[in-house]
Amino acid sequence: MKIDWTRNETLVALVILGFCAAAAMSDPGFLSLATLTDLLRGGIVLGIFAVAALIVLISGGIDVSFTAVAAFTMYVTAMILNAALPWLPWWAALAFGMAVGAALGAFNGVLIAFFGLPTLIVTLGTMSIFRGTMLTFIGQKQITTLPPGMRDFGRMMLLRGENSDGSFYSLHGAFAVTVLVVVLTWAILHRTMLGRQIFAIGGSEESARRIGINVSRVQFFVYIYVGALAGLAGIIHASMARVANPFDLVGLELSVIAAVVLGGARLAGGHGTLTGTILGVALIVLVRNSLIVLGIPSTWQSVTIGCLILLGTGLPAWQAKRAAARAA
Amino acid sequence: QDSKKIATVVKIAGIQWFNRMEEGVKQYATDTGNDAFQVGPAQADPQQQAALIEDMIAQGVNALAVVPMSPEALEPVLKRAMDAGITVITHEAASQQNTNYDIEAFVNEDFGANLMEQMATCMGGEGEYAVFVGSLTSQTHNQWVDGAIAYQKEKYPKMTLVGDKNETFDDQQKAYEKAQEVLRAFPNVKGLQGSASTDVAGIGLAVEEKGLGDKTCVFGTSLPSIAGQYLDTGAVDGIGFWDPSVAGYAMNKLATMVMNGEAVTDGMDLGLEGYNKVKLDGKVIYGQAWVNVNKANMADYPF
Amino acid sequence: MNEVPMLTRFTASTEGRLALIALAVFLVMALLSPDKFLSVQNLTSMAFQFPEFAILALAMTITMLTGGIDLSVVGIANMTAIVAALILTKLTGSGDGWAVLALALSVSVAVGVVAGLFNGILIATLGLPPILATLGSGLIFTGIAIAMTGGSAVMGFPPATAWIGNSTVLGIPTPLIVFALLALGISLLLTRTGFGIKLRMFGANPLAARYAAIDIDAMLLRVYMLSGALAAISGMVVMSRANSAKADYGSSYLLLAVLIAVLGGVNPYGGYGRVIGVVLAVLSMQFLSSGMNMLQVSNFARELIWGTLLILVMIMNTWRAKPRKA
Amino acid sequence: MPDALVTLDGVTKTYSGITALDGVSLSIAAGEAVCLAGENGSGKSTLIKILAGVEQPDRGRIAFAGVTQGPLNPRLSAAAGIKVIFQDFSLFPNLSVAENIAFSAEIGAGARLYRKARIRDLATRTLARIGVDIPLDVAVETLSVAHKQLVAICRALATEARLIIMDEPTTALTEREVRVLLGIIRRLKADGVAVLFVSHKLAEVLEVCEHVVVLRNGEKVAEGPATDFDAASLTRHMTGRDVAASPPAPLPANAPVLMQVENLHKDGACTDISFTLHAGEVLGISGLLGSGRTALAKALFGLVAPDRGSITLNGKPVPTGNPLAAAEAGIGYVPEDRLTEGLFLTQSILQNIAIGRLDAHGSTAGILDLPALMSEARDWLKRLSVKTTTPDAPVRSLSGGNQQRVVLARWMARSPRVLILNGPSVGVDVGSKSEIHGIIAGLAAQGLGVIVISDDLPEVLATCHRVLVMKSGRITEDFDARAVTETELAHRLAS
Ligand SMILES: Nc1ncnc2c1ncn2[C@@H]1O[C@H](COP(=O)(O)OP(=O)(O)OP(=O)(O)O)[C@@H](O)[C@H]1O
Ligand SMILES: Nc1ncnc2c1ncn2[C@@H]1O[C@H](COP(=O)(O)OP(=O)(O)OP(=O)(O)O)[C@@H](O)[C@H]1O
Ligand SMILES: [Mg+2]
Ligand SMILES: [Mg+2]
Repeated sequence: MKIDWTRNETLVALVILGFCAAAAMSDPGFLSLATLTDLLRGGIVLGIFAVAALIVLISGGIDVSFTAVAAFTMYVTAMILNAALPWLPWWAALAFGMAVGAALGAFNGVLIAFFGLPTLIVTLGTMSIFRGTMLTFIGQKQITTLPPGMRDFGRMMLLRGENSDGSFYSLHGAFAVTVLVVVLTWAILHRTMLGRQIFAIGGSEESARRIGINVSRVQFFVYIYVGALAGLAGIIHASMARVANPFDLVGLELSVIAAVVLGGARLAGGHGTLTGTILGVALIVLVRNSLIVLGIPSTWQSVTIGCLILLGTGLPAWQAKRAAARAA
Repeated sequence: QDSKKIATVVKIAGIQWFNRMEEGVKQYATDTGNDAFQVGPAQADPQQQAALIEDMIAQGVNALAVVPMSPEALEPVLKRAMDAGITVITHEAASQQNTNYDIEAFVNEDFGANLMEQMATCMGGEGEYAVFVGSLTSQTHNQWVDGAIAYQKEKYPKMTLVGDKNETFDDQQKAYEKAQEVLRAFPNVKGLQGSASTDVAGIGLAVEEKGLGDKTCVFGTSLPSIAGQYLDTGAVDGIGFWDPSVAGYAMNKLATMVMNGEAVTDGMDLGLEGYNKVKLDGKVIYGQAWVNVNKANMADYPF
Repeated sequence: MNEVPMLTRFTASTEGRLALIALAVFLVMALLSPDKFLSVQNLTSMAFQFPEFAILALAMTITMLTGGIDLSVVGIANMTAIVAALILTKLTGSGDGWAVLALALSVSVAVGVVAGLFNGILIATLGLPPILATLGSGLIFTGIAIAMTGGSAVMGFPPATAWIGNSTVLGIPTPLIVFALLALGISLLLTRTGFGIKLRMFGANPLAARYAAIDIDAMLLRVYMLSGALAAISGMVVMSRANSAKADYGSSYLLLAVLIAVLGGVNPYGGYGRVIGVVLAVLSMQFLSSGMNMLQVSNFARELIWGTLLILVMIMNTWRAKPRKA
Repeated sequence: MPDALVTLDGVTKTYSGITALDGVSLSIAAGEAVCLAGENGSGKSTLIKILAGVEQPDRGRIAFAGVTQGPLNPRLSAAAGIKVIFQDFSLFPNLSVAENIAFSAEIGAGARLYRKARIRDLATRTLARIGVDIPLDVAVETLSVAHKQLVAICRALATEARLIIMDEPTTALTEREVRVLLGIIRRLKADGVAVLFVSHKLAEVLEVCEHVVVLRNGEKVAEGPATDFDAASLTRHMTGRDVAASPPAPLPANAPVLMQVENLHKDGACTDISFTLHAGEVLGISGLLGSGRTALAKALFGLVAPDRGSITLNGKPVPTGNPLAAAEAGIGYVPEDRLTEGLFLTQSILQNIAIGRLDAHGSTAGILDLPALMSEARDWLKRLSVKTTTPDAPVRSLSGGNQQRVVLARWMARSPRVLILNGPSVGVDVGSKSEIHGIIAGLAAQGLGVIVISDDLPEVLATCHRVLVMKSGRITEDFDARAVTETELAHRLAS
């Protein structure tokens, strides 16, 4: 296979490799199964969020409310299940969360698809609305006793093993959910006309309308799907953290979007790949979880993350600019 | 005497810690008939807290009981409050200038040393340990940790601190990730000390998942409602805290005393647990109000 | 007979409707607690409160007009404030320190400009998407602020420092005057200078701007430098009002600045936006926020109301204009 | 007419005060090719958008096969067999050529799954039908305007259609491709498909259409069999006057050299280009699709950095690869794709013109004299007869031809010394076209050097003193325009 040096994916992969090399050099123990499982676990929730953000970006929109949807969903779900449906098994709890998330997504969808409001503004507003509603009317206290379904899910492992020093490494069951989400989304985007229509409206909404694509319906689907994914991520987050804290998650949205754009999706819409998204998430997770190994003092950690974001986006951007100058 | 309007302004609204404080404030209002209430900004930002205090001044409260997010940032606005004749009491801000009295549950360095003492005992007086702070900009967190480190250097020379102060941004998930990494980067680490109330919960989860509950000693500031499940399983060995509701009550009580012109003296009794014989040092009042909680006695503290 | 068309014309513009909203919020708050809300005390207090984030909203506005965004403003504000604070504490001699203050102010604005230049280079020269460039650089600036101080606050300024944030001139709060001058200046810049027109045109169609031989790179550099300078000024106001500087001050202002700009009718994709709209949005926010604090409404409810307001305004805007969305 | 395929009856459409269509009635029978003629802004595109269901008429009745329709939308129209090639193509820049071609077909067929093989197959067949070769997997945004237009045509041809509407489908095409398209239209007619054809190239209109409808200011002013019209009468109906084409005034023999281009080279685009341009000269550059004309123009204007070579203007070297320096030196460039490269669509008409004058315009302490600037821009609107009621409206609301004039006005307002026009009359009606040609002649008379890039041969002959022909990035011929006839020129281009 020929390597395309101008693609974001390639450059981000390079940055990842370089980073791993540096980490391995500074601590040979870095290259271990335990590191891998820790990193994979770190990518579970972020990965689902990123897939959600990717779809919206492809459709030509931007969504900053998905973290609020996730927080709302996990909190309300934990509360309802505790109060009324404690017997629900884990998979039903996940489904319940997806339904709540989808309902919130539908709210975004109505405003965007049927009122025709700009996506950034709508989601900026609904972010405040979802969070404000939850904290004003539903509750602020974190829930440490999760419903049994979520508790079971929180302890579910795909893989478990013992390190040489007697400690355990394990891969959380939720990782399978993330993989499933990626595969399902790939199938939607690349194997259904619905997916192609998402790309089409991202490319040109007016053209899409003119050839008879029901733009509102496609957008509506996008925001419901994204809501469902966000809800799912929320439940997974709470289950894995064993606590539903209504103050969690919100604030993460820009980093997630950064990861997706890092992976080559364009803010203007119509472009983006799942491979790139996964690489972008991988880079962010890797950086966030390897600064101690690299021995970077706490005071310089945010500078390091900032530099890596700039490097990760700067290289492809600069490449693209040079390529454009060459072709023009 | 007529009822006074006392606003308790906390760092941030809604979190467990200050919800508990609000119980004390409300209790005080019921006990005394004063109009005592609690407010707090929606975001953890010193500027939001300052704005909130401005609004309280404009509204004409008689006294302010403030738990500053960042004491320095509030100096000007608290000065304005005092200039307007409002009584100001602060908490967790021993360095505050513009205040009538600052009331501390304890000396921060001592509290940190107390946690260290427990951790050192648990570790057998030797081995590697790591420390966590909610943020590098938090004065109290840094004082606890610095007090702990100083105590260790003096009393337990065989223990070594590994890594830097780990910053968790008051986020349990971040604390979890940092703990995971610390456990990987320093496989021999035995002690972990947290500062933010969510720190030990995150650390506890990481420790539990790695099956290291018996091999590590995790201590830190937290509340039973946050760290309880990890105390149960032994992933967290002990927590220390002071009861925010008592602190809230104490601030309001002190405010009323100042307004009524009652004398505040060294060794006086505020009639509250932990504040029975307070130490007065300039404008700062110190109690001995810390509580150490472990699996055995956690049921006594249902908050 | 005559008022109706006047009113319709007024409400036909985004800014007109915003003015009505600001007025409505003011009236409602005044009615709900007339003695407190309308007190001189409260009105002055509000005028002290909003300039610091309103200036950030101005910075956000000019970058949004080009279709960009500046997520590093709070980072710049704190970094420059710490630089100024270090100057103020280290160089302070005898006297009340006016000379040192002037030095600190100029250095900090210069640092803000350099930070903005850094953003501009990333965006214009290297071609990074603004949202990522400034997200990254914002982390770097905040990080530098932490590294310079180890995270603790810098304080102990000469008395003159209080002038920017805590004093009044002819009874008008100084921060308000600073903001008013800046708003006026930016408004002139945007509507009456070639720079302002180019910047908006670039926001509308960057490719056409290139074909129209607009000096895009120089323009973007200047936009982000200006944004950096504004952030630095906001940092000075915060520093003065807090009488200290620290790496985490004003962390909630970033989202607030974005929200205000958007509520003020600025198109985040570039090409449209007016300073008057932003000013009206700032006022609505402040009235709402102070009013609700008087009524002791939970601060989370305020968030809910902001969100609702934003969406209602948008629905009104599109509903009236109604040409298919751009 | 018993069962016309499509009937419009008294259709009226206004846009915020502008009456774009005023009680237009029209019917199209199966297998018939109807031409819609009219000046810029006469309402042609509006009529098409209404038929396509993109816009709703204010009044009037639309019937398909005698059945009156309710409110239309793009899906209903498409289902009724109406396929449109829009003036702005309406393609998806991010999707592949194959997908663009097959998309409407798949949507129409109600497909749920994305079947790549089927889509490629359909695209291959359709491209083969018009005899062009475009790689199936490249994104449309990387294509030249001409290729985009071909893709748009293919998209309309890809499905079973009963009426194909073509809104200026040949603007970016070369003679050869136009031939092929006209051939296809003939075949479509033979298959019973109706065609509604809009073009400003009257010759091709009269060649394929049997019925002509002329619009002026949104009203139908003439209608009849094509045989009743010739180019002159059609022009008269459209404009209400006679338009005469006159060749350019001869260039004075002693005209000084204005611009000298030497060995300008860009790998893969243009090869060692050298030529001179005299003051007052109009130089035509013609060539087939992809011959490198646009690349050359961009290199001259600094949008492309050449690998080597030099440009001198009035004896002074012009830095290459920098549009600012080029504009500063007095070179202007009117790009070929006005929608993406030329206009700030959401901004006002006046600002679109004024943007060219910002730096030149006087200012006190950086503050512009806005009223003066705007009245200058207003002047240009008048001088180029841009048809608009409110100059403060967004330029988007103008018709295609009027938009082109706005771009022209912007550059003319800068009083350049060399003006490069890439397709100066693309999508411009005969009346305005001759006016634009008049403007070009006027510019030359003032001593400007004008470079006209065009493959509209009558245009080249009507405006240029000298013609360069490009082939695969090289200048292959250089001759006096007055020495050749149109057929000769066509021959030289093609050979
Ligand atoms: N969206 C719109 N908003 C306002 N006015 C419009 C809009 N679209 C078209 N118009 C106006 O309607 C009239 C008819 O425009 P139309 O595009 O149909 O002209 P046309 O005959 O296709 O011209 P051309 O040959 O230049 O393409 C013009 O005056 C134009 O300015
Ligand atoms: N900067 C460049 N580098 C390499 N190849 C280029 C460059 N610019 C254009 N080309 C190639 O050079 C050839 C000429 O392209 P150009 O667009 O100039 O043709 P054209 O004759 O202007 O066509 P059109 O009729 O579409 O305007 C094309 O094959 C194109 O792909
Ligand atoms: Mg048209
Ligand atoms: Mg070309």
